Amino acid sequence: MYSETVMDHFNNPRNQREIPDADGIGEVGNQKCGDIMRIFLKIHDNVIEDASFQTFGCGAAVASSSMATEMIKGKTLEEAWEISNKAVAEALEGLPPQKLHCSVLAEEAIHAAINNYLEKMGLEPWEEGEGSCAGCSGCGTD
Amino acid sequence: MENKHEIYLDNAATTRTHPDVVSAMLPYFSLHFGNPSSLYSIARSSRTAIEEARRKVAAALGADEREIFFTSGGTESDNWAIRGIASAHGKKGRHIITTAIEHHAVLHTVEALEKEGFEITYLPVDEYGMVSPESVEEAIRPDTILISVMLANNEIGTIQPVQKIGEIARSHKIIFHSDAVQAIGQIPVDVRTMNVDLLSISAHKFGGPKGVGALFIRRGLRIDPLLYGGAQEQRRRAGTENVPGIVGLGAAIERAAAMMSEKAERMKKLRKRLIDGLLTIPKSRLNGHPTERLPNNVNIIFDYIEGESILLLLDANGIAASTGSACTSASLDPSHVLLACGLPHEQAHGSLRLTLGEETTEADIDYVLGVVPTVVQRLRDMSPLTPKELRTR
Amino acid sequence: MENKHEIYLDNAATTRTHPDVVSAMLPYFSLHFGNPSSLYSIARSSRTAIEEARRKVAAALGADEREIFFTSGGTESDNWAIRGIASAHGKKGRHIITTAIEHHAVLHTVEALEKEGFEITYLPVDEYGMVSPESVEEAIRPDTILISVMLANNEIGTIQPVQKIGEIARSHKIIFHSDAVQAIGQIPVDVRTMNVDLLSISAHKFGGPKGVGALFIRRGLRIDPLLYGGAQEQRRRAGTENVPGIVGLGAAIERAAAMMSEKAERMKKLRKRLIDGLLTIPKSRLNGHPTERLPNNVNIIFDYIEGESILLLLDANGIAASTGSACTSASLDPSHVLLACGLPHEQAHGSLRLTLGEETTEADIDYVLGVVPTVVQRLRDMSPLTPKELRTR
Ligand SMILES: Cc1ncc(COP(=O)(O)O)c(C=O)c1O
Ligand SMILES: Cc1ncc(COP(=O)(O)O)c(C=O)c1O
Ligand code: FES
Ligand code: FES
Repeated sequence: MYSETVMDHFNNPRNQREIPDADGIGEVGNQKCGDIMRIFLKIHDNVIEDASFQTFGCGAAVASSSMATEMIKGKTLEEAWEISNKAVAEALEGLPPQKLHCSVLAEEAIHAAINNYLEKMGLEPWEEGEGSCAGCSGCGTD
Repeated sequence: MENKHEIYLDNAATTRTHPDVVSAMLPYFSLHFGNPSSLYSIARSSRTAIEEARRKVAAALGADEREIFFTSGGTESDNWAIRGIASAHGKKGRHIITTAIEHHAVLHTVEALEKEGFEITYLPVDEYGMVSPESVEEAIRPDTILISVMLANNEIGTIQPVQKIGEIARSHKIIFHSDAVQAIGQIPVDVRTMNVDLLSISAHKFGGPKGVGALFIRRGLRIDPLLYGGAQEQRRRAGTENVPGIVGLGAAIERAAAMMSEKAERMKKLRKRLIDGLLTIPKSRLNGHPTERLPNNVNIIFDYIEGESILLLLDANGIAASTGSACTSASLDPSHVLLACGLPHEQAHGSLRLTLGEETTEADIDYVLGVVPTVVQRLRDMSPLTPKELRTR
Repeated sequence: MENKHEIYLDNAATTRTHPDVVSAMLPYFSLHFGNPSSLYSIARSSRTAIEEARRKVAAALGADEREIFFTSGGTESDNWAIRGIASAHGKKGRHIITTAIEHHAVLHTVEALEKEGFEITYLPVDEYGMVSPESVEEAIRPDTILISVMLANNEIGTIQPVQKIGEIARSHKIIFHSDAVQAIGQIPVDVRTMNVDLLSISAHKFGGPKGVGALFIRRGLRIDPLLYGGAQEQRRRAGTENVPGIVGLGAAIERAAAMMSEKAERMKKLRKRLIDGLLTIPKSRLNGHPTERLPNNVNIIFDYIEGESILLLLDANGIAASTGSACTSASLDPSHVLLACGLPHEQAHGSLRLTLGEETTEADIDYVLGVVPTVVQRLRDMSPLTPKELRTR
């Protein structure tokens, strides 16, 4: 059901640790599917120097966090903000439809971590664009 | 890509069709292939084979042959029992009593009836997943037409006090259905002592083939068909009979009944070894009832970690297990059974179900006991929920 | 007690499961036995096998894979198509159009809906069992939600003008179902050119196993489930998948499609030889359409004699045949199909159906042509209806 890339990131997660002196920490969760994702960022001069995660969740959630942290390292905050769940899912060579929202969780966690950093710096948090949950089967179903 | 070290501990999802059962089925594909409804002699073998299988199923359930109706599996049996009674007795009343922990084949069927104007009472369960007969009695109303309570739960293995519930149903003259899909071959099932009017079974849960099951319907009970068409099965269930499948069901239930008590003893020993070993992991708990449970069922929660990721890591180690029921593993919903037992959402996602089978050995159990702690630790190290003292890094 | 001289001419009732099909199924009983819904790798083979079978069925019907849903047979497919549409679209209208010559799986389902307040129009047929597209158009009302017309009849083999009926249904935006159970492997079936929204098939009619079938559901069509429960089949048809059966369906339909045109040519030659030979018997007539008929179907009335007694005498001579459809041979009703074609009651009891199969040889036909006249004469000599000039004593 999962691609080889998903399984690789699940079995050998990248950046799976805590950054004790993180500049931004984002935690998002979805009670319904019982997943919680926490992203840590080390930021210097608007650039993400280091990123890591902790995840309580399914295979897709773990792989999405692993891939997402890889993708944002070295990016500016603006570039990282623009990384969509679609891009994460594509980098993972696809996710099963009912697991797409696990990558949404990664996108949301990155946004939360960036906003946490902005708030710490006394800046306005950035606004979420179109609800990422749209098109995800995760929230709606019973 | 099948693993060299393969330990199958998901016998509640499905079982290997036993090779003896397959041998019994084989002649009915290409040799005795006649349509059992046909008149000519080459169809006689199919007809005889079906009736022989019906006798075997009846014998295993303590029923009369004329009370056994073959279906395409547990799901059809459950759907038929509930919808057939709702349709035949809907004029008398529109209230149905069931429990919060039934299989989806029951729950989604009564939900569909709810949309058609039926009222459903979902009985709660205690922390062990047990329904109290008193709660059944209290839920009964003048317009109650059906009570449906499963004999044993597929996720946590809890065995319900079905005999008492049956007595209550009988004393109120209410029709009583029980989903016994998980119980066959594991615990004794007798439709008379259970006081049931309808009972569902499915062959692939006890060494038979997938796609065939049966519904016991007490003689004289009025029920509408679910499948309309030809005159098969005493005109109650249409469709050309799945002759090889029915033969397989007969062979499997006969086999399962013969070896049941010996097997149950062996399962209980292995189960104890497995549960005792797993509970040495800190922050782990057994779901379901400690004693009133299926001999082959183990269901454990490990705090702070999620079910699917345990499964994937176990699979990488050659262990096939499950979280919740297989039928819902494609969906993301937490287990409705664990929620009903009072577990919070995160935990209702996190249980590990290991269901033993006749091929399970002590060595298998020991191997599993070697693998699980490592897997649990690895996931706990990854989880944001794990407290410091349980982390290795 | 199977006869040494065995000629099976009842392929419309059921066919021998082809040994190649059985071989394809075998690994899925005891080796790749995993529950397709499970996550672990040993279940992957079951899952892959099902999807492979789905591709084969889709290819044979000119459909998309996501439009194929596996069922327990033709009866379930028919019941699901009709009841699922009635339930999902019943608010829009409660009128259904079908024909007088449908299989009981359709007729008894709409009769059950009639009791629930639906109105059914049963279209008549001409003497050849043919429905006219004009009559379909005339029957359409503002509250018509479904038209169900079979592709080919199981008793007399008449092939309906389904493509035209589909165009009419489409132009009125009415859902169109066709029971193609008898057509697969005999005539080309393409869901797009037929303009159908729903199409039923059953594996055992074309060399596959009993107890498995499929329903084609056009993408985007709203339909309620018939079986509620687990999340299988895109949440539309619950129940652990009959993996070996589904694999058998896939193998059989691929085989049937590959050999169809060659087989049909051969069948037509044998059919002509058989019909020509039988019609030399005085007071005999062909039922069904002379040309628009299934290549393997022969259905003949011999005046003055009764169906079951022909069958018994043929059986004594090693010939397996049928009168009407096998599913009703347990019942005593005259054929509703022959009645609809305008035959009087006595005759609607008296037809002989011979349906050829891929194993039928010219020698078989010649043997049958040797036996039938004797059998007919014997029964005519016994019958009080037979006029003097046709008696030998
Ligand atoms: C308790 C229970 N009821 C019903 C079913 C449905 O049986 P089947 O999948 O054979 O239709 C199952 C298993 O899936 C079950 O465990
Ligand atoms: C035209 C037609 N429809 C439906 C069916 C029912 O199929 P099954 O017996 O496989 O359920 C049959 C055969 O019995 C048939 O000939
Ligand atoms: S994040 Fe909920 S299932 Fe993956
Ligand atoms: S749960 Fe919200 S994105 Fe899926």
